Amino acid sequence: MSRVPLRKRFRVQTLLLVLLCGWLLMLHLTILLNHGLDGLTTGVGDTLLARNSETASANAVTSVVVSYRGFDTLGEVTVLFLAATGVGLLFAGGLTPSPVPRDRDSHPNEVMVTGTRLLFPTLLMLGVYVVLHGHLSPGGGFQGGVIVATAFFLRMIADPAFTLDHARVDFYESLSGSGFVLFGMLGLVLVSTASFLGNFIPHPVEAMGQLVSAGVIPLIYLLVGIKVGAEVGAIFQDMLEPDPAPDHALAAREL
Amino acid sequence: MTGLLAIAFFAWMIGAAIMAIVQSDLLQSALGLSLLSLGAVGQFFLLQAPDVALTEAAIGAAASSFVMLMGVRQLGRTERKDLQ
Amino acid sequence: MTLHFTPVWFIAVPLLLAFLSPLWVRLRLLMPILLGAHVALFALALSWIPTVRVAPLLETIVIAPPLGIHLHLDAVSLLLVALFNLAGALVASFIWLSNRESHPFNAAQDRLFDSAQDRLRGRPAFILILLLIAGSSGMVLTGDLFNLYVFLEIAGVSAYALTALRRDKSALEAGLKYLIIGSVAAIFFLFAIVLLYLQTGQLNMAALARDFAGIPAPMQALIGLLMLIGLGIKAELFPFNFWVPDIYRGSDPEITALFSGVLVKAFLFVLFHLVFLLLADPTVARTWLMALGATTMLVAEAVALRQQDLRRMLAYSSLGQVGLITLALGFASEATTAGALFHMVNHTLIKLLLFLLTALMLRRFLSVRLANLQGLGRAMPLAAGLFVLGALAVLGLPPLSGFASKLWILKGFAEARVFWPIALILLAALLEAGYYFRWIKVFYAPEPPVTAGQPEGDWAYAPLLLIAGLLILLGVAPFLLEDWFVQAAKALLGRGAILESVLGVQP
Amino acid sequence: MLEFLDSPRVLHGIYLLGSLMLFFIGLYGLLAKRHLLKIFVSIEIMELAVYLILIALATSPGETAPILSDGLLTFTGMADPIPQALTLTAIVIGVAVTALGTSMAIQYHRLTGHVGVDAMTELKD
Repeated sequence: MSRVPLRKRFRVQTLLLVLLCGWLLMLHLTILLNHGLDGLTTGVGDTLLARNSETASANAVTSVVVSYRGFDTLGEVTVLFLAATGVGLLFAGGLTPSPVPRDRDSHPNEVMVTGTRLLFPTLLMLGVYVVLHGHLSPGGGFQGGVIVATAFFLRMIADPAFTLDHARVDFYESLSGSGFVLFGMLGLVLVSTASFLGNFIPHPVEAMGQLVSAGVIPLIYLLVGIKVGAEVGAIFQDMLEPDPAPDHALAAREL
Repeated sequence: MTGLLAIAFFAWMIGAAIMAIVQSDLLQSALGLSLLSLGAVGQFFLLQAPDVALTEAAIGAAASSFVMLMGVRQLGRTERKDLQ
Repeated sequence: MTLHFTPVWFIAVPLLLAFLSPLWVRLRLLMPILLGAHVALFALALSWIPTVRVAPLLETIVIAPPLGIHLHLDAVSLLLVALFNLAGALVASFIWLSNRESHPFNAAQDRLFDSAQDRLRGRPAFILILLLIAGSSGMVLTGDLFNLYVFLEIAGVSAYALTALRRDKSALEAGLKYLIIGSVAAIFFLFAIVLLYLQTGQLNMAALARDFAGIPAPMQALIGLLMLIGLGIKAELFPFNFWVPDIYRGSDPEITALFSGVLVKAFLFVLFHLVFLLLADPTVARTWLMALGATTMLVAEAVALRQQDLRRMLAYSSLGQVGLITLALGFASEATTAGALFHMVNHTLIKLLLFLLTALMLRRFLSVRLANLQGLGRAMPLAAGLFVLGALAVLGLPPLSGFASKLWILKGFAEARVFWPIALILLAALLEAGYYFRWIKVFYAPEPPVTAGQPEGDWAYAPLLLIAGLLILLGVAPFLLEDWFVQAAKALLGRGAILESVLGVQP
Repeated sequence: MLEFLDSPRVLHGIYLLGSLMLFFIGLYGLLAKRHLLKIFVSIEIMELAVYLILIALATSPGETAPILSDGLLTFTGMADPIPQALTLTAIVIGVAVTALGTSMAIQYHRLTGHVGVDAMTELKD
């Protein structure tokens, strides 16, 4: 064993792994090609599609995401919220989140700054548009929220003095998150729907395709958009922020 | 036509995936991952899933690449730093 | 406008409280809210026992079951939700009380809540603990497979972040390992869900149970295998559990108590719920699951014999009990299932007790290695006494509750005239006795103790004494809950009843 | 000439083959690579492959996106919206987990200077 050079052992290991993965691939492929190809004949999806006009949302994916499977979406923003909490926890420096001035290796160049100045409002508008039209066209809270967060991220890169106020981000996050749950509970306590996340605002089918339609769906998607934007923005900011002072010394020693 | 496009996209994606795994320069690896995500965006459009395509573009290609780049910035570009 | 009490509260209330956490930070109410939420939900669960006894409670979310998501509250999920919230309340009260300066009658306590060093009392820990319990409750309650995946991730992500809470070398290492292995498990589970959806077009678990028999056999095997890998990793079954001791060693013992007491129980339940639901005849998987359980149990107990760190030893002991529960549940008879559920409750209480004691010891001795804990019996007599009590309860000595639950399991096997598990369980108990007494012997060694940390306030023992009281009560009077456990076992095994209540058809 | 490629079975076969290859490339990376970022990359590739299988096999050729727009007035002949909704959820969850993992890796690297799982022996006895 020890006679074999290290490099050679690596080769053998790699080869074995490739063979293992290839064999597993063949196994899966055989089973799936023989039994999994025919696809769906009927499923809950078709039934939901047929019933979709009940929600008066022109985008069937949105009505599934926000209404029929809205509980999943609530869980999903919770996972994002947990991840943002975890990232914040990992990067929180010292006792207070002190606004240490950022020490960049290089200053952003002129092209970048000008480009961002142009891009920032455009991206912001695009994000808001995508969020608000979630029930009419592709897109919605998640996509729009991330676009907005990306806009702020570019701004942060281009302008070192620009930071998001942690307290304010927390405020938006908390407001939109609890708003989502409260909307759900409102659906539960109102007699007309009596179901968690029920669509309690009137949503006539005739209005389908208009901006104000589909009842509670665009409102929830707006909350999701704010929440996702705040969370992803917080993650970006936390990851971009400089090392807290004590870690600096450690990192320098090891590099 | 769809079939041909699908095959082309898959060739692109598999190339990107192999690049992401095999490259020992982590920056290239992160690039491979975003190329893979772009290929997936194309596939999702082809599969009549514009919502998913948009999500993949915003989250898979943009956000996840940023996260990876931050990681590369902090962890250094070379893969075999303390592995040997 | 009416105020419904529905199973949704078990998930919606913690979510709302977690989202509103900046408000609680400002009002300095984090710990009271954390404790209060779990106590209130525990009380809510108890108040439901009479209702659920009559019929399971179905809560539809937006659209009726086969199409949408629903929550399914029957005897067994009620039992587990109550258990999880009880565990949450106990750990929360321990965290709150275990600092000397901050017992509830000290006015100076509020100052401490702002301190970031006090990590278990900060806002992140509040959110993560609250949602860990909520995610576990959601996994137990939900009747939809993809929703189960979402809750699995909620519980998982909180667990990863909680593991790394201390932010030092070992905590981060444990957190990274947990995150990687957990995500891989989640991918396999998701793959299984995808294949199930592609084959049947259903996501509701009852509808899947109805249609599962129609899937071609090789596909069934593939789906089952993927699911077993995914859930086996999460439920810490052999050979997927090599990572567990590292995680338990690296994170804070208070958090580990929750992993061992809540998270593993939720995954075990999910695994067996799916097995009993999808397979029309659970005996086809009986041999495999029992073999898995027996191997997990024996390997873990054998390895535990030579552990030098208390946390690793308890981790292996926990794995051994998980194996025992798997063995009993895998047999799928009503008597062993009831015993296994009883043992789940016991094991949660015992491991909470032992891990919280470990937390106290760690703070006092700054290390929980075998060599450093000599003379603990003199420095912390109450802690050592409670540890002995916990160890005896694990072994299953009368009059402690471990005796009652192991007896139920053994009786269940004996009635079915299957004797090899009995021999294995007794062998495992023997091994357990070996390593627990090794530690107890050290605690009462004549050498003077070397303590370096702070002595604890007496208030920290309040929740521990409560647990000890519960262990004795359940051991002396298991008949108090016997009816509930039998009902729960019936509910877990009662595939037909679930199908009928969800889909309205006779299977 | 290449019309046969567009028949449902062949198209599904192409997608299945491609996605499974991606999945096992990811699995190979997971097993073979020791660098933390490489492991996260591998996990993302595997996730992506699973999403592709779900969407590709649930959609038949000829179906349109499940959105009403000009010319389309009823929800018929459309792709199944459920897999798309599930994928949306799963993508967001996947990125959340990756972000958390990368942050942990960064912190771990700051504290220890290590970047690989091989160096993780702190917790062994």
